[in-house]
Amino acid sequence: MSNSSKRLTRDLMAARIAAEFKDGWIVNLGVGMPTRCSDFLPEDREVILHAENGVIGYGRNATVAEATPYVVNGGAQPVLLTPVASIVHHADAFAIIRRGLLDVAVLGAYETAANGDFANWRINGRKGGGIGGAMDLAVGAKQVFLLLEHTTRDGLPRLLERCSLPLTASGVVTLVMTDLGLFEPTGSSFRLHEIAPGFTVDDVQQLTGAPILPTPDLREVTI
Amino acid sequence: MSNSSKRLTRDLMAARIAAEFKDGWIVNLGVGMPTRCSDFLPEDREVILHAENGVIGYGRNATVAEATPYVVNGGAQPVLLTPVASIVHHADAFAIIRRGLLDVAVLGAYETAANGDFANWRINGRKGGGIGGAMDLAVGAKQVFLLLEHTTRDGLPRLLERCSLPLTASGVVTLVMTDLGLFEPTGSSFRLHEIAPGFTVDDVQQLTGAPILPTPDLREVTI
Amino acid sequence: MRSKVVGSFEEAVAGVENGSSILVAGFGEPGTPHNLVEALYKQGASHLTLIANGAGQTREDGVITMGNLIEAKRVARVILAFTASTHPSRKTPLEYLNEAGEIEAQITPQGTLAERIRAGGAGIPAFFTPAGVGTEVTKGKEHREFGGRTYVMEEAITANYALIRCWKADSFGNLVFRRSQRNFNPIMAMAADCTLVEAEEIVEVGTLDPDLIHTSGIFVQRVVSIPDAGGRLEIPPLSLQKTAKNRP
Amino acid sequence: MRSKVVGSFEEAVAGVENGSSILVAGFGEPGTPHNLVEALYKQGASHLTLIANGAGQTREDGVITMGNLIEAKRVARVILAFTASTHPSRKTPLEYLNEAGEIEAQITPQGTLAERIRAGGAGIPAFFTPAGVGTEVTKGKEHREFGGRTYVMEEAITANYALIRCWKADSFGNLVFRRSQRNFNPIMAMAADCTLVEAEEIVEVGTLDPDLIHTSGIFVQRVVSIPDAGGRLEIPPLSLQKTAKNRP
Repeated sequence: MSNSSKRLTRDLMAARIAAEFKDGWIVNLGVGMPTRCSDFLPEDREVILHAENGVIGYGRNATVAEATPYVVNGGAQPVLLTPVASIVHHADAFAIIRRGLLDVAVLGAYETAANGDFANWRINGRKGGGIGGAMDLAVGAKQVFLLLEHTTRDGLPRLLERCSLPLTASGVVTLVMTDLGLFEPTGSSFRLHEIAPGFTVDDVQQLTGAPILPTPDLREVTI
Repeated sequence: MSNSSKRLTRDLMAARIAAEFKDGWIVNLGVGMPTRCSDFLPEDREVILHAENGVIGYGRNATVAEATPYVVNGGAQPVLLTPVASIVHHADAFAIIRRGLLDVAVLGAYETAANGDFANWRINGRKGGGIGGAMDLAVGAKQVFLLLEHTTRDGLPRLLERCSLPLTASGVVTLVMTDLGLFEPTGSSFRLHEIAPGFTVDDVQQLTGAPILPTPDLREVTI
Repeated sequence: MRSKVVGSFEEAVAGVENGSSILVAGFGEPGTPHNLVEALYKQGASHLTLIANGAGQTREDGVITMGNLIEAKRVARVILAFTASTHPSRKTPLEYLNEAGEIEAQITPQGTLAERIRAGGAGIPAFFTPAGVGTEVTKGKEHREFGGRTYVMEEAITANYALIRCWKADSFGNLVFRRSQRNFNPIMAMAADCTLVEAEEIVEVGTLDPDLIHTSGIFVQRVVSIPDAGGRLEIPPLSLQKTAKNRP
Repeated sequence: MRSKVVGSFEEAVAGVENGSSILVAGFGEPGTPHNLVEALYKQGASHLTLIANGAGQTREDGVITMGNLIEAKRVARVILAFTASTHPSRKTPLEYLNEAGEIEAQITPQGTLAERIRAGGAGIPAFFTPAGVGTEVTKGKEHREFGGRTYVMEEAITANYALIRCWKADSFGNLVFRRSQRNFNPIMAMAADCTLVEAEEIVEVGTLDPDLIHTSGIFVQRVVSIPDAGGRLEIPPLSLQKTAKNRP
């Protein structure tokens, strides 16, 4: 790692994944890092944000001055509504998810694997956990994008050949954004599409628990 | 039958069954004769009328001057709303029914039997029929009251030991109002509580396909 | 925001292919998409499956109904709560074709029909209900006890299209229904791949209160304004003429 | 019309017995019935079953939560989408009791939770969903294929009580929710035998537009007005303080 190597910020990661949203998409942003994406929606595209609590068509995070206690996103954070907004109850919010209307769910994760599995609800050895809407989203959305740090606090890899934690869903992950780059699980490896500035493929491989395959047109992560 | 014997009018039948509604009851009125009951609700009691199309808290039938094409009952007839009215969609209207919130469903019928069975959706030999909400109402409501003419156009009895037509539901009928009186199925017979003025128990028995047991305090139908 | 508003009923039903399944909302007059049904009749698609509360009647006042589609033998299959008229004397085209074996008519309790559509729209493939247990309509279906009571398993209904009528729509497809116009409309809009809406009034996006919207625009593909409706009914409501009482 | 309005939160929760099952609405701050939860805490009933999205946290601003009920060992069982905090470092009373085997904690995907409650309110005893298939939360449950896809059977949830918070109520119990206040409230109101409501404002019967009512009064047993709320939140919204950004 060169001196200029610095892991991507959370805002950069959120902005980069938000740049993947296509015009007309209906998107759910999970608790944690993913909800940041609503501040980085591509301005040339119409993206409808859906939240588990039934808010359809919300926009960016609210400032303290703008916030009302009546409008929150799936992470219970105050957000603003867009002009197309509508509200449904919790059962209908998940009806939308299971029916397959979401183009993508962006979720946080503890771990993900080259086979498209991911785990984000329970840590080994711990009793209980937090599933939230993740299991419904993971099987309902057309695609699942993950936003997670590349390694744990102890420096262990979160991108693995096989998950070690109890799964949230199997084989559903289509894109993974970490603070080291943009990855696509291929079954046996992670294809590396974009890399954090200052890092080499070898740097990334050493911090990853599965084979990394750089694409021929590998480039630096840019927004 | 004496000279003064005359079968009860439909309005009288509806009014008599409506007099059974208790204060606070939630009531569904079926297509046909039952919807007439909304014009004869007891004034000293609060009765909430529920319709299959999701109108909760409607009142009497609308006059031509009052009618709007936006408010109809379960028989698709224009009605008025009461001040407590609310609207739900069709699935929620039947959620209310299956959940057991209705105190009574008043239904029309082709036939009913001493064992509490009734039939109101298909005539023998005919392909197809009209179930409407009857099967849901019959198993969901706490009680089922029937409103029907005592005999067919050909003079055959509609109150029988066993139904001959395909059933709508088994063993659910608690009260039967015909143009000859007010009956309660007991399992093997119909207990006759009230009789149309001018008719004798023998008159009624002759027009009935199951044993008639008059109650000791048998009286004339009055409102 | 791309508008979902199209210019005519013809345009709204363009592309409906032979063999399509179509949910048609309405209960009595309110919420019945007469204009879309008429456009579908003119459009010509056949071998249709129609899912509705009832589809038997034809009318004498010039209004085209599902009964006309059936009469013209454009319908291969129906799923309804009423497959015959309540009075045996008034036979519908559906009954004649059903007796002749020229149409497949599935009858289902109305609440089961509504819940099957709601399940379809909710990504629930099957559920259990007590309605119809012990009757011939649930014969051959799977039964099961829960809490000592017997229920029958019923499967979800989804369809290629839903024909919807609403009071107000915005150009994103958010819909508001008035009173008993609501009936099957919201659940059918959810259960179709392509939801077509005739609206009595189309308003600007942002003018409908999000709390008042009954159907989110994410369920809606095309919206068409009913000419000269402007919040009123353009078709004389038959049920109203027939049944409203002449009282002093 | 008999009014369902009672004079105090204490009166609203009167009669809740030991062993009761209680649905508690809310998602984050909006629609959370803080006042009824506090009244329940003071009321004293124990061996409760709580069904909610999450019930772990206790707060430092004096607001009583389900976490306090759990900490006081008044809860025998919970059904939740979150049984542990997202950060292992911030352990909740629920987690300690769960680890000690002193509480039964059933975790369920949030959409399955919502649908189980909706099914309970709709008289549907069980349904099939794809959520959680292939994970440990559906182990031992019945699986079945529909259309080539595997689903798991989940059973309905009903409860003795639901604790609800709304924006406006009339004295018949018709309720209107504001924005994301809606969340679990309408479905929980339908799934309980006795639905208790705290309302930011109580209005005259007949003043709420029937088309705008989100929960019909036939689902509601008791309504209590939140003093000094008058359409505003009487409790400082924690999530708002914590998360709203300070932007220019």
